[in-house]
Amino acid sequence: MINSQLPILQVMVPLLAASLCAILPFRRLTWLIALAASLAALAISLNLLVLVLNDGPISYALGDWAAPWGIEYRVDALSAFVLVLVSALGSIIMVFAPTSLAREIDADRVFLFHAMYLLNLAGLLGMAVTGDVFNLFVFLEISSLSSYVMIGLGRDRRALTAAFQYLIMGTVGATFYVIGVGMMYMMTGTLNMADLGTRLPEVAATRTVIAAMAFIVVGLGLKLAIVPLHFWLPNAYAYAPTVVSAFLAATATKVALYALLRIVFTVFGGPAMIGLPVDQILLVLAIVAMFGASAVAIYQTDAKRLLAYSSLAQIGYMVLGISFLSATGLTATIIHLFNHALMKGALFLALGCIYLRLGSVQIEKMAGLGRRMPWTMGAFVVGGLSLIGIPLTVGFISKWYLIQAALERGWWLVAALILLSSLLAVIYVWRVVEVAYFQAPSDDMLQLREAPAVMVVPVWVLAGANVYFGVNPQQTIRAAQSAAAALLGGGG
Amino acid sequence: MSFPGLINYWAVAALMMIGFYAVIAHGNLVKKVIGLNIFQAAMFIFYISMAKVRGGTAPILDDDLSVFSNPLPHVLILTAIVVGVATTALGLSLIVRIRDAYGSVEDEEIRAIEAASD
Amino acid sequence: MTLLGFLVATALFVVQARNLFVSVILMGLFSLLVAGLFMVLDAVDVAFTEAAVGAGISTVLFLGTIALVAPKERPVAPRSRRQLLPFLVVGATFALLIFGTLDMPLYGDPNAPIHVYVAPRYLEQSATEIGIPNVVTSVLASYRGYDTLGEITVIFTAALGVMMLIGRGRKFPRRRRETDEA
Amino acid sequence: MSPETAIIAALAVPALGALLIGLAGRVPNLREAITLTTAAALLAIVISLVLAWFDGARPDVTLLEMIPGLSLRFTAEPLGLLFALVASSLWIVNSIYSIGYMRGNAEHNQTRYYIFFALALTSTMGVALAGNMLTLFVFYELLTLSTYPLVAHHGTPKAVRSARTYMGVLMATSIGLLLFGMIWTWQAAGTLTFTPGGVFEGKIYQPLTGILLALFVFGIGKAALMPVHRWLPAAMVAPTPVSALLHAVAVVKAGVFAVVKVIVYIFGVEHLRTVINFDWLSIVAGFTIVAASVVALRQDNLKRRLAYSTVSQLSYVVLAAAILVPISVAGAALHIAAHAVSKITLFFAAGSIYTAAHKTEISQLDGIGKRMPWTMVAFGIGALSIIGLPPTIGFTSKWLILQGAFEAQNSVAIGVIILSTLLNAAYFLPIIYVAFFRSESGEAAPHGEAPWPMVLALTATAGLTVVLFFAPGWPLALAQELAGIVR
Amino acid sequence: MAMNQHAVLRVVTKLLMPCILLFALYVQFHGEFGPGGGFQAGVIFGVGFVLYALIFGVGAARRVAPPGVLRGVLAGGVLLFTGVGIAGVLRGGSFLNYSVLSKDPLLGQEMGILLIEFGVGTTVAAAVITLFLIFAGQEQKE
Repeated sequence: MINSQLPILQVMVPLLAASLCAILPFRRLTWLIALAASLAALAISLNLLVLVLNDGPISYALGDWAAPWGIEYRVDALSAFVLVLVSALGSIIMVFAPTSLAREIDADRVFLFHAMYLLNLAGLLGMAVTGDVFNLFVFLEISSLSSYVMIGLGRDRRALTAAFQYLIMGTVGATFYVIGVGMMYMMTGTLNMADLGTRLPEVAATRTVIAAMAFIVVGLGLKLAIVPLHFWLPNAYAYAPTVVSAFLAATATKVALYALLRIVFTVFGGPAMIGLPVDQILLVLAIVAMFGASAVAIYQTDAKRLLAYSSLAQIGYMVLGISFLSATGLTATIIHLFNHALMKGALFLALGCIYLRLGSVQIEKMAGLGRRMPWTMGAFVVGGLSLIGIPLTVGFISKWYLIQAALERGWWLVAALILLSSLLAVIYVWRVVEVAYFQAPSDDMLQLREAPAVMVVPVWVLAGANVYFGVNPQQTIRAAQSAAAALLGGGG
Repeated sequence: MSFPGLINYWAVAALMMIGFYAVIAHGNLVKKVIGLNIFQAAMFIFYISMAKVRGGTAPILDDDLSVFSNPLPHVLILTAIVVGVATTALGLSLIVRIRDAYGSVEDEEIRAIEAASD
Repeated sequence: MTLLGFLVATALFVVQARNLFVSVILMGLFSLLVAGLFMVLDAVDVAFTEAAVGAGISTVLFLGTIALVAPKERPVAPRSRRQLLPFLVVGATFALLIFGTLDMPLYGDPNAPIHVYVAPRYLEQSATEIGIPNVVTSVLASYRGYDTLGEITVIFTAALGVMMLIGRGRKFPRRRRETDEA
Repeated sequence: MSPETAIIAALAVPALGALLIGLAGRVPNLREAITLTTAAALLAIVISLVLAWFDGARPDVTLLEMIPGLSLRFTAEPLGLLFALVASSLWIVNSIYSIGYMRGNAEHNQTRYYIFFALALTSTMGVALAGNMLTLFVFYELLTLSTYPLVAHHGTPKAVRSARTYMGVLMATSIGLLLFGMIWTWQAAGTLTFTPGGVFEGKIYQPLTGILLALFVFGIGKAALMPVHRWLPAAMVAPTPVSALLHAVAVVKAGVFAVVKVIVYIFGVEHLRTVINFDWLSIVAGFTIVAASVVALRQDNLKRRLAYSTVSQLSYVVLAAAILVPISVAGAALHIAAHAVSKITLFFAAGSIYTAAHKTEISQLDGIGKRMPWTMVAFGIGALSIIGLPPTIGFTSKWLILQGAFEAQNSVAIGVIILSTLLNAAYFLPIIYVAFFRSESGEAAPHGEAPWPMVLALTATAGLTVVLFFAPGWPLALAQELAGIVR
Repeated sequence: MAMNQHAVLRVVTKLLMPCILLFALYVQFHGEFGPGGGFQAGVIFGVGFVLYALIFGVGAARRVAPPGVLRGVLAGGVLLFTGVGIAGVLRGGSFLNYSVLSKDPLLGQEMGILLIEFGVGTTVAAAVITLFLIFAGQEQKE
């Protein structure tokens, strides 16, 4: 019986835990609750993934109202994959959180922070599991509102403006999304994704549906920070508490991407159906992101901002994968979605350790850190190598598939551009490495110690995952391939 | 033929754009949130207009009536209104904090302060 | 539909008013007008909510905020480049919206897809399935009850968020003075 | 030990060594003992592998599947064994030398140095024993990464800058071109396994082969074909033992090794013979040989002169492979070994001079032969070998290449080899001349030979250079086996 | 807030409060038949409290509803809602299936709706009060 209830538990467990955390003003206790809830969510999602891979998609009718009338939860390979990703990172980061938060957030707010974190988690999981376009909006807002708050908690006052900017952009994006949903609903009378997928083709050629698609793509693009819509991201990531940066970078954009994939492929049946050159637009935007953002990243003096811009570039890779409109391309996107979460998770958490000890993440202040905090910097290097795409790390696998997808389409130039842009990653990663390892530390750094084990271990779990899934990526690839197949196969 | 029946959608579109313009062009943060509210309100109207059935009444069942407006958009918009006000509340509290931190709620002034302190 | 025209006019005033206080009060009026419009459009529940929320809570919140921050808006700097981009973005969005409306079912058309698919079941079956006359409530609370759960979660999130950001006992020093002198 | 285990051990032993070195970092004597033991163990393993191969064993180890259809796969074949043999035997000598050098110069961060040295050897073994292109690429990149800290070792702005060039060029070429070529190959041929005779038979449009080959040849930046040779002189900021083993043996040989490997096992010599527009590779290689020699002629810094000499000599291997006849391919393989032993001798000598006399420029070397006779005699032997004169192994390999060039009637190759031999003589003989026949300039502080481990090491390699001429043994046998495969 | 000195206002408020709260309850439980429901009721209830705060001062209001209690009520609504959902699960249905709450599906539906609407009302009222107290509380600091 419990198996059949898994989809709803996936969201309800963190939600209930969040309510509990709000009531109980105790730091350790709420942390335990949050950790337990995240781990439970992870267990549930793993279970779901296994079920889905073995037996096909799971559908769960909320309130037992059948699909187009009630809200449906639908778990297929792709959503299960995203669920696992989100809850796994959520758990790891939660292990890491207490020490880092102690430094970055007022102690009497921490229990509320745990509640927020869980709400965000619930929102993201809800987005990934739902089969209803409007329900997706509701959960999108849950996760957005909580992330605005969490960003706003950053120590630097710029965190406030960053959060506000994100709030404005995020709300505009969500509203665009709802407008698009309204137009789709208008033409079909239904809000269920699968149902839309079957009913939209009849009205595909109408201008309303074209506009709907445009609004939805732009709206989710804002959340996803596709390049011309990215302005909120660098500041938000740079000034948020590190735990939040890590969590958002690793999960929030990924779920937005998931939503985009879901809508574009499951609901619209692929961009081609509409007859808009969406793929070509995405291609151009992706390439601009890959190069522009990487180039900007090179000139950052703050390591967190550097990573934020790098995220933009990496999002470019994912979008690029979509624009190939092929199974391999989508596989590449999904693989990179997973892999990038691992990389950025590890990198941001490593910065969290550094911030804890150093009180700053300015690159110039990190001179000689390689000797003072060997484990942390070691993990940073592993994450950085993965970002570059060195073999034996996950980044290599992503790149491999991406290039293969480009070559399959015969787009030699694009393939070459992918490689070129990853060279930019070499530059910005190496700036940090050089400073940390080959510059003499300043005197006040001599007392620095390695971060405590509760932080270093999660960092290394992620760094290790970068290597593990880079050496042994079959599971990822298999899951991604079946997810891509499900997307292209329509309803999935 | 079809045009008269679309005019109100166009008015909604115009309304949306007034709000949207305020969001992106005005430098005052409070004004941005106001703009956001107008933008969203217009989106509400869009949904509610599509729910209307000519000659229908409110979707509260009654034996005397047979034509009702579509209840589903109403429900959606109820949710959306609530989400909207939640966003507004958060946005405003951020503004209060920004005012504390910078002494201004004007985009450009904040930028100037930022540039000066770097 | 004069109401709509009136709305547009009010919205323009709201946006143009330099005095934020005026803006906010007009905003309340705007919300009331919207609520009125919803009444006309048979959406009584929504009208009720909009009146309570838009004209009530939002207005109070806005007033609370502008009491704390400057009540006047600085004039928008007449720099042409800054003005051009918003116009372009808004213009493009507007064009897309209008483009999108062209194939829409006509206003009030009872044969529009939304009136013939999914929704009729609510109207026809809710009496026997749920047993309460207000279909909006039955959809809200039962058929799509899950959305409502999400909705109160949103409120919950927002309330907690406001508590975290500006609740009592926050230890953030008032940095305004420093920066003013610096 | 079964040959399969031996392959795994060849990878694992140096990696384990690195770990132990790290743990023993506090106790220098123990640390060095571990280094030496590891090196000896590695050599023993490689020798057992070679013996097994001659006995007919054809080990093939598949570790894990990285991408469906593509695994980390290791095999033993003549070329790889030859490379592994050279690298592992020279590692022992080099370790002895390192101990003298690092202690003699009181270098900092010695533990890091030994760790990454051992890691570099792991990577080298991975390259040598790779069973497919992916595996080769993986270890090729690891080699870049593990040698980077060695190049940047001093941490001075100059060292960091040079290391940046090093990293930049090698990464840019390998990611930008090699990876591209590799994925293209995978796309076209559906396999990256090293197969005698190549994988492309009838699978690719002919003119594209040339482009693809260019991607590989220039993508393998470690082969230092012009214009991607710049990293090599830059890498000379590293401590001399690093230059000696890595930038005369492991890294650059990994480069040319990979080129030969690609030509033989991916494209297939026979297949390339049918490609019409293939001459460019000989021309580029020939140009590199001559141009680098000319540049070498003008360097006053000894290590830089040696570096450009290396650039030039590497292209011999590429040129030899590009001649596309079995005997020249054998020459290419043998030249890898020949150049390794001779160039390491030269670098050892340069390091000795630096340690004993703190001299780095050729113009300072007047009369140094009298103070450091062992060193300079060894230098002379190394130089003879590079020039290609008997009785050194350099003569043997050059002879094979030349023979191949005549067989193929490749006039470009013949001309280049003759011209460059003259140039080689022109840039080495003066050094020997001033060292022995000029009298010392006055102000130099008196000094003697370098520390004994260094002298021991350079004598050993110089001796090896000569011994191999008389008894080429395994290297020649393996090279001939390779020629047999090519045919 | 100087209004707490006005005797008239105080008395009127005291008289008005029950009416407002009663109206809120009416809206709360009448939602099935006419417009209204938990959300609107919550807002009205909250507004009633806001009136109280305006007249008797934010300090007094905060004593009636300290943050800890408010948080409890906020979360309580969500918990009630999810609790009803889970009750459905425990009785063999899906999440939020009210029909299984009682032997008679119709009765079950009504019970379920009543309960969740109450949950909505609770959270909303608490949220309105929270927001007001916090925003008004800011003013006092200035």
